[in-house]
Amino acid sequence: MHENSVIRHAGITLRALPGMARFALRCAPADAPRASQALGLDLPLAALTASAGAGRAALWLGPDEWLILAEDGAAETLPPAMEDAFAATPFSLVEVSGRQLAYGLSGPGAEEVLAEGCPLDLSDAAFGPGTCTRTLFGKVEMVLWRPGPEPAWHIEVWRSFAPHLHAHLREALLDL
Amino acid sequence: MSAPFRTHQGGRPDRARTLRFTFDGRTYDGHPGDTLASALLAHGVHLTGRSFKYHRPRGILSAGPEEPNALVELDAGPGRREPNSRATMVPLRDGLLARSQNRWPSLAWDAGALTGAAAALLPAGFYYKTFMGPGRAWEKLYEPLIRRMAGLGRAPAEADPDRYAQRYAHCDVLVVGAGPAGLAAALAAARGGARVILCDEQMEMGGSLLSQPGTRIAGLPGWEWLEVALAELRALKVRLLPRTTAFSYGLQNMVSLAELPERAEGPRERLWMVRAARVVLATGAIERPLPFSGNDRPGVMLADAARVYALRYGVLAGHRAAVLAAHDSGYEAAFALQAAGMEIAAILDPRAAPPADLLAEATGRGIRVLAGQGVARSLGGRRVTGLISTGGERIGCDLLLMAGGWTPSVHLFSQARGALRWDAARDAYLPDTAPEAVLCAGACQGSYGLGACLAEGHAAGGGHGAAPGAQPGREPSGMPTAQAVAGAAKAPMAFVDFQNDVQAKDIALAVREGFRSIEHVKRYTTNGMATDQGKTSNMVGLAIAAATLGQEIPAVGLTRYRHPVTPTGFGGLAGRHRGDLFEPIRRAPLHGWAEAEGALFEPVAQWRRARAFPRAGEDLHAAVLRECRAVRQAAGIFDASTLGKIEVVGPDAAEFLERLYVNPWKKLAPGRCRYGIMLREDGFVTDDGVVGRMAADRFHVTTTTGGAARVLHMMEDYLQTEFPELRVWLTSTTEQWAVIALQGPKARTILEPFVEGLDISAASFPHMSVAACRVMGIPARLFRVSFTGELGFEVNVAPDQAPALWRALMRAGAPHGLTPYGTEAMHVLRAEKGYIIVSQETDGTVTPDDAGLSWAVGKAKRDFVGKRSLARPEMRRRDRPQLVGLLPRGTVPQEGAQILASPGARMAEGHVTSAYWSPALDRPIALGLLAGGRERMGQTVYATVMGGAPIAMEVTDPVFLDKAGERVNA
Amino acid sequence: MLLIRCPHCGDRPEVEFRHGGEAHLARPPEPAALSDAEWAAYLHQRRNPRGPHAERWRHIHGCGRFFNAVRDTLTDRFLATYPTGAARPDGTQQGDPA
Amino acid sequence: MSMRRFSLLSLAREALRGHSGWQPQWRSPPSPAAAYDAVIVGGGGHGLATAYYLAREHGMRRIAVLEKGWIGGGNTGRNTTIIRSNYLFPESAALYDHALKLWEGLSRELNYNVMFSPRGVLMSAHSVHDIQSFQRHIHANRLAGVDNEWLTPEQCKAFCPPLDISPHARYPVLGGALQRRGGTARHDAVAWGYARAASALGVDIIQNCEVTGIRREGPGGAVSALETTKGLVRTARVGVVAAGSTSLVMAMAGLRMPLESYPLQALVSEPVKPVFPCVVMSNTVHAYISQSDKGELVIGAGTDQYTSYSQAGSIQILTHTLDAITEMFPMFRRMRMLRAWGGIVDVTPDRSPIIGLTPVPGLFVNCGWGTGGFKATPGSGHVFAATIAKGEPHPIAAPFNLARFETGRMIDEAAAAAVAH
Repeated sequence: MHENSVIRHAGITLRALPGMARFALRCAPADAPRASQALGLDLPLAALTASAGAGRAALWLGPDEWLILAEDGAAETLPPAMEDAFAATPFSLVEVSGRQLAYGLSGPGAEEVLAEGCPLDLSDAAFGPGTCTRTLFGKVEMVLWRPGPEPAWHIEVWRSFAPHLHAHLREALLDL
Repeated sequence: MSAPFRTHQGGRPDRARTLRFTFDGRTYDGHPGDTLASALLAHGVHLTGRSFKYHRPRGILSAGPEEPNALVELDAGPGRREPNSRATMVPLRDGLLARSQNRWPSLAWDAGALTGAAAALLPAGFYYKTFMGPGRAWEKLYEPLIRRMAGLGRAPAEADPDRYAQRYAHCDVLVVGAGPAGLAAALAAARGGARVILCDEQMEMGGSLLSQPGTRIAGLPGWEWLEVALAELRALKVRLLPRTTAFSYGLQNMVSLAELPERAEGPRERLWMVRAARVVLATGAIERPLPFSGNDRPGVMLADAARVYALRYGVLAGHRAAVLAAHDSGYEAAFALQAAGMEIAAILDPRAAPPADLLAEATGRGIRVLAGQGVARSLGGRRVTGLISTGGERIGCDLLLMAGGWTPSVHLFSQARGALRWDAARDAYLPDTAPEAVLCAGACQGSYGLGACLAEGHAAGGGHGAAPGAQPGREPSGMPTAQAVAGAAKAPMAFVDFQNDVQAKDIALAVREGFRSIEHVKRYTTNGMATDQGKTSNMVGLAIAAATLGQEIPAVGLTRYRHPVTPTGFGGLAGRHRGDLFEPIRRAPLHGWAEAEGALFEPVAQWRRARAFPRAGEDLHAAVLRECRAVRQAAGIFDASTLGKIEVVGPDAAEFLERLYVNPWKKLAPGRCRYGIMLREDGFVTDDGVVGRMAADRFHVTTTTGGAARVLHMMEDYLQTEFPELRVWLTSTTEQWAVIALQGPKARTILEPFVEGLDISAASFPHMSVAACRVMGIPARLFRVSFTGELGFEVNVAPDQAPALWRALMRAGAPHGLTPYGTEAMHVLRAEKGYIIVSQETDGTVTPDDAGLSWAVGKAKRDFVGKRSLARPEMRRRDRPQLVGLLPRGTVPQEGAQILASPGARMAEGHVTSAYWSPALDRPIALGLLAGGRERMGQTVYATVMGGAPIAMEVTDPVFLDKAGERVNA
Repeated sequence: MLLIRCPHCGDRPEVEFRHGGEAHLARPPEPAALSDAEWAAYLHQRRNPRGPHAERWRHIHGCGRFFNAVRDTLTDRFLATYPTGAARPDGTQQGDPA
Repeated sequence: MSMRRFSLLSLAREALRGHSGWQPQWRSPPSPAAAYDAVIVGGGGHGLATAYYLAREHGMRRIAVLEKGWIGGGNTGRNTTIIRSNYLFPESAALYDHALKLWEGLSRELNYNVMFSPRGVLMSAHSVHDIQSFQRHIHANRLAGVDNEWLTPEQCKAFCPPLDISPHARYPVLGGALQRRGGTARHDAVAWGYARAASALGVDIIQNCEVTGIRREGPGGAVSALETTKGLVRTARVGVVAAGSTSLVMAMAGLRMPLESYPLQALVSEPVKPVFPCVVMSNTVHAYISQSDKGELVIGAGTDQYTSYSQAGSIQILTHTLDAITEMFPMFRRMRMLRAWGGIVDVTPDRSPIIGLTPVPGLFVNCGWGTGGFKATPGSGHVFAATIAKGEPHPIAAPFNLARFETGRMIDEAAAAAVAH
């Protein structure tokens, strides 16, 4: 079901995003700059912010936790690069490419669909471009990321919860 | 032909369009903008229901949500039957089908009315004083009878096909109530740039303006100003929510609204959960009835309601009205009704000296005023025909209106834990201080004039822009309710709570019987506990209780307001969470294949796991026997993906695991695994699983399927709050790895050709090893572990790759007899080896030693979670239940059967935790927990049987098969 | 539904959090040294006050971090939230003006 | 004070004179006497029952019940009135079945119709784990002489027609454990019935009288008096039955308890004609439901996740409860919630009550009933009265001692229903 299902209604599109390489990076905040070197973009240190560039993104999920999204090939290249960057400094890099899937929700008013299950204030003032967080949609945990100023949302969800989340988003969208 | 009681013109309903509806089988017509109540009144229909206890005939009392009487059943087709709908709040729609409730055989002729005749025998609380026997008479005879008489509508009987939605919302200002005060507040706030939500329970915004066409605001006629205001609000992007009731005020301004959307076909209800920085309550006030004999007859209404039906709906509720005006608003209603074409028989004003200006206007209008007189009793049967005044005068009328004063709606304010203060001048409780950011405006804080409402709303909304002005109204006055209820406690059939048939004398009886707290009075009489929740009965009841107690009203106090403000649909509160969306159904990556194979599934926590793969003609038992034999004799393939997995990474990973698990870890070499056991701090087993050391600073920890989230949470708890100094991090990898288990003597033969970069021979890849490698070209982590006692491997690969690998292994394994097996076979195979399953062999009261797992406990370890508790006296008792094997003679005992020392014993000495037919031993086997079990090997004990003779069982070692472990080390 | 101020993420609705029971019950470094009574007190006895109560929360569906809070258990008003391991802020003791 | 007997006859006689002859059902002295032989702190069902049995079975005369608010205003008036005794461990089964036997004769004993209605309590199983757990309960219950039987899904549907047993439900009903002797009762009537009977035996019931201090001037720090908002009360024997407030009262005697107080919410629907004949409890789906004699569906929710003494409700508890109810009973989606409220329940680490002595001589405690206290009311009062009167635990109460948390002899009823493997 997940391949390339696309749903459009009331000017809003819900679609499954293609596969990508994902890593859970955990390390002391002080050591985070080391990762930026291997990653090729600055690891965000400010809470709830994401940085993106060159087809990659790093999402701050906690004071010592980041979700790295990268092109497929990174699954092989990034771990060794990180090993070198951190050298003797302790850190934890765990590939989670298969753990979760991603959906895109875009179009004016898309946050109204998210408001069906997400308890956060998703207005520009409260959830501006570059904001990301782990939160809930109904009974399912998700990572929500708003890359840019346009009303477009990137949603990460663990694989086995994806059908439920998608069905819930879909029903909310069609009833907008 | 327009309805007989419709005024020639005027009112909000769109007279150009006609809607047809049926009530109790008769068809009527109405217009868009009507409610079911207004449309019925347009046809002179007052009798709409029967009361709860005495089944007295009841008519429409009000024009709003406070309606206690006109509760009808709506039927919109299969699964769409709805009981107890307030006709006053049901927007008329074409084809609407409504029926009266709580009457047999018909509304006009209800057998239930016989209880009315015995009313003298049935005061408040009569059911506590009788029905106490003989024998089980209560539940066999009296209770069924009472249950049939009680209840109002019929519960829906079929599953509801409609959809329900929910929405979180955030705003700067939430305004509750879109009357003049609320509209002014929303305008002021929105003009100030605030994000505003405005909701109102009526189908149209405007509140009291809808029944005041003649007023002028900011130089415009009332209704015109209303249109202009709503247009400006839309332009300022205010979210307007008509047909939406604010029913619950939670902490920190989390206010819940129930919306009944104008339905083309979307959801029937939507629950809004609004977090507002500030809340403005503009919820208006509700008129009070007055207690006199027969004040419940159809045709007796609240005075303002009749005025609203005339001016808002263009419907005269009768031809000739008498008005009992203890409050000035009664006069205003009379004057308005007369202007609309209704004859006013008289105004009875219990005040000795009514206000001079009102007397003058009444006289000017040719309306008789009987000052200093009330109503002794009403006349008529299923419709009022007249009254006898307290002065003894008979007055004929077909409409008797009560104006007992006003109760500001402070329900939401008190839910916000706002304090209320008694205002003697207003004869009402008004909002005082509140811990939340909430302001009140208009009638809900005792300001009834239009000018005051607009001004207070404007201020509460922040005062931005010009305040809409209106000419100030006269200052209303009325007889305090405490005085107006005097003598009511002696009058028969003088009702306080119309729906629950609570009479004034019932309240006096309650106080006399020692129920002196107002909360006791409410519970003993059920006053205020009907579907209208005391909106018209609380204050009158309180006044009578206070009078009987000889106290002032404020000294007696109010009962506590409970949510919801008005009854709220289960469907909206449940929202989307129904059917598959009730809760996530989690499916592992190989679920599709198993489903295609016709597997039987069982729910395990939120997962679905394949329980068995029955072939044609096989039942579960037959399939399990075949699957077990295949694993023992050839090889089985099993999906273990749902097991929890946690990557523990960091220089202190081993130290951290040493503290969390009973086992030692520091000396475990990379490439080796160990079966780990985790306790709670109270010493009891809470989870277990194989832990593989991938590297010096990296462990692949597995947990039970049900325990995955719990174990990760417990680890984060200890790591963050007790051992912050440890440099180690945790990452859930439960769904990063699909797990294909290959178990059986042919397992290596089948797997070896697929493995690259690793020698998995017995010598170089012994039992309890782990290594990274490639399988069929796929990066994998290969474990040599066994939960069956056979030579076993678990291949961990990325979920997307698992189906292809599984099918390849199936093809390669076919010649060797490779057979897929499910959780049921897994249970049997592991039981044959005496391996425990946490939450089946353990139940939160079992220690490692009880489960025969002391060998796993690191003896040299100074401490681990739960260790101190294991030293407590209770944990060292010799007669603690211990894991044993059991060989039942004859049939397989039930899991959960109690174990007895002798067939006739009454005290259990343990219970059977697992029981199966063992294909390997070709006999029933069981595991159980038995007091001092390890010292009772060879004894015969007995398993209880439901309704049968206990089954004899011999106590044995829990390992039934290959005790030396040759097969697993092959 | 409470609004809880996570030290890292700011104000978030209660559904994202998991309550962690009474705070400042540090696990004894040497459990073996405690008597059964002392160990039972650590495991099971709780102040359970009506008024300011120091408790643990975890922003489990958020940043994942544990933190402490002082909440008045009669009004459910939060007086303070502060990182795990930090001392209870003054002015939030039992009996202090809430 | 002689107790005017309640009966159809007395009702009829009073009907002739407009019910003017009824006397207060219990005496409410405005303030407590200076001293009593025993004082019960807490005027809920358990407290009033304790006082009644102290007077009736142990011949004590000078007894007082001190209630800080109005009697029956706490959890007694806020629960979902479910009564059953099919608990797992023999100690629990003995305690709750002792109560159930007392329920069966209570209306006649108190001459007050408490409307005990043994309509059957059906616990629904939704997984293999549930089946194992319930069957273990049934085997253990039968051994302890407690009725409990296994039903197939079809038998469950026959016993409770509104139940949805379709195999396509998110959590299909795989069967159920039925205790026919279980059922419901009218909670207010239990408090008032015991109050009336105790008052008739001379017990002083003092409302709006809150205990603010416990004096321990007796030998060995024994209890000697209670400070209250209505003056000092001398006594050497105090029984604390204060439910959610127990920790606060025991702290006055310098004791810290293994208790945490949580809000527990419940709700009722609008009243409808009879449609729900029994009680259904589903631990997996978190749905607890029956129908009152007035026709309201009475629905229990779970506790809040944080400790609190505020009885404010929270919307997400209600939405979670009602999505479970409408999942198991889809036809109720068009019913409406009429009233929702909360009580404060005191929960112990092993979810079993504490009945017995405390380290303070003369101070006895009966608490920790958590979410399931109403069903035990008569039994709890009966064994606690014996414990107070004799100064040593009644045999049925003995296992539920305070010391068990030190020895580790827990009676963990909740653990047995732990989550699936």
